[in-house]
Amino acid sequence: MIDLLSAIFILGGLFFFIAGTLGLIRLPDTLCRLHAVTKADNLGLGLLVLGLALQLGDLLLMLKVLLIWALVLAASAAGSQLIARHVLDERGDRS
Amino acid sequence: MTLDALLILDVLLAALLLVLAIAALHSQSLRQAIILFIVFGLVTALVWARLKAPDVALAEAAIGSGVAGALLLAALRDRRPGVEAGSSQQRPAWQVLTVTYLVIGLTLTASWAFLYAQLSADAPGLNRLVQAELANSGVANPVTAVLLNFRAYDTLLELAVLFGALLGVLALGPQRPAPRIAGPVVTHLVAWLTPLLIVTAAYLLWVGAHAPGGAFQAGALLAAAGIIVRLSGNPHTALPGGIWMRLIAVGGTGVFLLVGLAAMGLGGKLLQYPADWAGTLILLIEVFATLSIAASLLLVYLGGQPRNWAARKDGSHV
Amino acid sequence: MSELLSIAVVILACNLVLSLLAMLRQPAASDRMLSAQLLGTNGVGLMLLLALSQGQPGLIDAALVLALLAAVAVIAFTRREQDPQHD
Amino acid sequence: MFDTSILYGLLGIVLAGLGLHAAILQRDVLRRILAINILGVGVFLVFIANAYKGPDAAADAVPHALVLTGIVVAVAATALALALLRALNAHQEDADRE
Amino acid sequence: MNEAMALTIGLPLLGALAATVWPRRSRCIGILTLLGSGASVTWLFALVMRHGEAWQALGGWQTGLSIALHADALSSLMLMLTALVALAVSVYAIRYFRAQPDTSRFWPLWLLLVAALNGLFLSADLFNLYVTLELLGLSAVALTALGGKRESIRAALRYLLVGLLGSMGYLAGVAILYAAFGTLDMRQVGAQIGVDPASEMALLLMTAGLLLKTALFPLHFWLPAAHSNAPAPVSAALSALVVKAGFYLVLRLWSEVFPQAISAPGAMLIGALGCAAILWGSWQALQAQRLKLLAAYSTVAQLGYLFVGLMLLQLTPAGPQRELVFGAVILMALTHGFAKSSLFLAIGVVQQHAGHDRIAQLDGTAQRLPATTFAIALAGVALIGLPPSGAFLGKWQLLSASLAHGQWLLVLVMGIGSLLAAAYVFRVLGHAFGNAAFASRPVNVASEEWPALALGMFATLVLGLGSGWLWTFIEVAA
Repeated sequence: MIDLLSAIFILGGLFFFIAGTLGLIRLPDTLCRLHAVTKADNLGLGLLVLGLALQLGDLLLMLKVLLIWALVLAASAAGSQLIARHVLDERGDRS
Repeated sequence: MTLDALLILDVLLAALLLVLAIAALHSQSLRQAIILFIVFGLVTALVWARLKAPDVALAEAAIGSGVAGALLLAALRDRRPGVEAGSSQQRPAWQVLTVTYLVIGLTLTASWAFLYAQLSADAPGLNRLVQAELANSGVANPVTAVLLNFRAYDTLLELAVLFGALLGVLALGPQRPAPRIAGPVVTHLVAWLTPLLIVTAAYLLWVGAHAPGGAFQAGALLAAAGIIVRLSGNPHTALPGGIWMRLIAVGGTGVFLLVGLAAMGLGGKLLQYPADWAGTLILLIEVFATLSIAASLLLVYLGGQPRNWAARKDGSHV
Repeated sequence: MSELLSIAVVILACNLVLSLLAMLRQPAASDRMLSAQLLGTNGVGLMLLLALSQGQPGLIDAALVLALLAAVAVIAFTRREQDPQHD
Repeated sequence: MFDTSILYGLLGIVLAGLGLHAAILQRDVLRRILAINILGVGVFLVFIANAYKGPDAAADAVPHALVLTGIVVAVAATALALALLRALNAHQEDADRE
Repeated sequence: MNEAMALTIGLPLLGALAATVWPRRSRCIGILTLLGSGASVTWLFALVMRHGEAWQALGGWQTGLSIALHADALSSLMLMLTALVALAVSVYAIRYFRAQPDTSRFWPLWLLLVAALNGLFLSADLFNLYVTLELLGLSAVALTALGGKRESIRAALRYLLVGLLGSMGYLAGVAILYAAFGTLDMRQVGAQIGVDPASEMALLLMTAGLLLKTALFPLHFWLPAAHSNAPAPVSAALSALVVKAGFYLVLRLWSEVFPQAISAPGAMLIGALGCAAILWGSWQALQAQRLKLLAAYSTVAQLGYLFVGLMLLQLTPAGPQRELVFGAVILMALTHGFAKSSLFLAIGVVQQHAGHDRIAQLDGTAQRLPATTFAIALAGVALIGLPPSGAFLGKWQLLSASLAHGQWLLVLVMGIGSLLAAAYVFRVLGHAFGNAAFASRPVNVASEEWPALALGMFATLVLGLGSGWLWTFIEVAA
């Protein structure tokens, strides 16, 4: 049962990872890409982490893995803000 | 993990490393080269993980995108357009061709030699000895045992190398000016990231005795904490001034050497810890080494001598 | 389960290659930063998968360090743009 | 697993070759520094690939320790090189100003 | 024996740390620790003389697992050279770096350099040697950059990058050796070396890397700039000791680790490069406009003799004849160490008093700086290889060995090299003794001048007259 659940999570995670990469390749505009890609990636990592955490069987390790996800979330939230500002600055410079 | 999947993973990682190396070495813009080099470090960490070298993977992860990346980006910031201009001219074709052929020849013969070493010579390596003596080393992680006990002298000199680089950087002049104060996003990020980095560093230092981790990884994380504080525009990096800073910088090598000499004074060889004390002494050395490594990497990042480096106890300058 | 992990490792590694190719195609600096961030997340995921599939819990710490330093790298990358030191 | 050791060992040698090639031919100092670092990673890879003894056996810990030492040394050397480069640029600017 | 080895490395390292913590006492700390490590070198020397070569496994673990230290005739002679040259250079440096912050910058790095040299001469572990090489390289680079001028920083940067390439080549060789033989201990590796691809490739990579660091022609391109732009005491140490460390390691590896793997053509190639170095270096020295550049090119040439000696050593089968050649090579290396450090220190004195080191404008130096001019003359005698210098006996042995092997070309090259050396030395002395346009009082600054003089004396008189004893020592300690 746990195996099935974690398999679903892991596969779901992979799906979002790939979606994020495709978004990076296909989406036309930087800000658009920023939005979609970070969302997809964080979701992907989140599902992956959940799937893996179920397999660990050790509470401490589970917490650590969840902490990793939280870290990546926070970092990418801040990162995308910074990048977005950077993009806007660049546009401002040009106009 | 199934073998086929492993093989595909190996091929993918190898291709990634090659593409990244070529792209980093030959990309048009220097900035892109540095970003690619940092990504190269990330993939290298994955390769170390794949090859069951978790200690090395940790170190690579800690140094690659942390200190080394920050150092390179800071170096990029130092340069102004125009400096590169003189170096953009092409080398004559004969030079390029000669070097290329020589390097290809060298690579091929080295590959041949490596294949021979791997297939025919079939050396067992030293791992058998390490495992046999691991119980007497004072720690349970074999890599830490090699680094701080069996081949501790290497590590002592390695700390001396870092110290030498630090002295060299300090002798080159004053440090870089601090960046301007950052906006709220960076400030917040730094505010919660710094304690996390410090806690993780302490954890890695402690865990190094029986699992992957250790002084260098911990020191690199601490240095990263100092670097982001600095990047956020804060002129202080939590380094003390004057003699305390100097003591921290030399502490790792100093304590290591003194422990080694003291062990010799007690009748053993250089760096021969008394058996019962090995674990404790290794931890002591590692604590000081962590602080030294962190301080050295941070000072090196600052790019020169801080104003209060040579200060006396009362704060006056020499 | 181990088959699934193996497949997941391979897929994520493929994804890493794709993201890298996407990154190399991007002309703008901000896009490259974005791709680098993406690669970082990808790397963290791959490191975690390797930790499980090879049975090396120590690699979870490596993933933790990667995640922490991805945040450090974000700061190091972006600070430069806002802050041309020489003026 | 011998195949794995050989694959990564050869990869290391090729990386070292790429690094060496660029370290000799590149004109820009920063790029040379990158090249030497890649050369270093190549050499380290030879050590670690040799240490790998298959998916089920423990890897040889000695090369791991050697590579850790090597990484610290490489970082120290890179830092010194970058600091020298900065000092050189500063001198260049002074010269330009005059 | 344990203690002597440990203190030889530990004292200067400890001194470097202490000099960093207490920068205002750095000079005092520096001199004291160098005296201390000199004493322990003497102790070690005496022990080797009495008991022969010694091995020590650090940490008390079995060989292979731990790092081994090793002292024999070759290493204790190199240690002695380092100790004596370091003391003389230090005395000179007291005045040269008397202003802050130069003092507190120089001493820690200088002590670190000495620690690295001592560590390198004592190490018997192939990877540990890499670490000592890097320690040596980084401290040497940092000292070179102390010149502070743009040229010295540019030279230091180039020196660093070249040095890194060299040590990476060396490390790559170590990697292949470990893959093939599963150990890093020199003796254990040496016992397994054979005529196989791994041994030969490792030999090639390690030798090439070290030759780059030792600046054998045509890999010498970085040396003149680095050695001529460093501060005078640093130049002395670089030319006398640091390049010698690379040569020492090649000599050690060739004669103890790789003798099975070295082929005659390989040895001939090294000899040919040595010959080219002698001719090219001497010629460039003759062309040089500045004294320091002359001295730096002369180093390139003198290194050539050492590699010619290495080739002869390889061609000579084991026996008393080989011992003679071995002694000659060491004697040449020691003599050059003393002579070149003397020359660089003397040039430093000239430069400080004349404000420049342009050879054409040195007229009258002999009147103003008689002792220094005498030091230059003494060093010159040793560089040319005139009796009674140690180089004379060394060259004599090399010449007779070349004749024994029927290598007439070598005799010719060494003859031309000596003539060119005589030409560049007398060119300098000719200017120095020339009449000055304005008369000036002789200057005598004892602490500045006597280090160069003492080193020059050592090169010409002590090594020349005591050389018989040297061969006995090598025989006893082997």
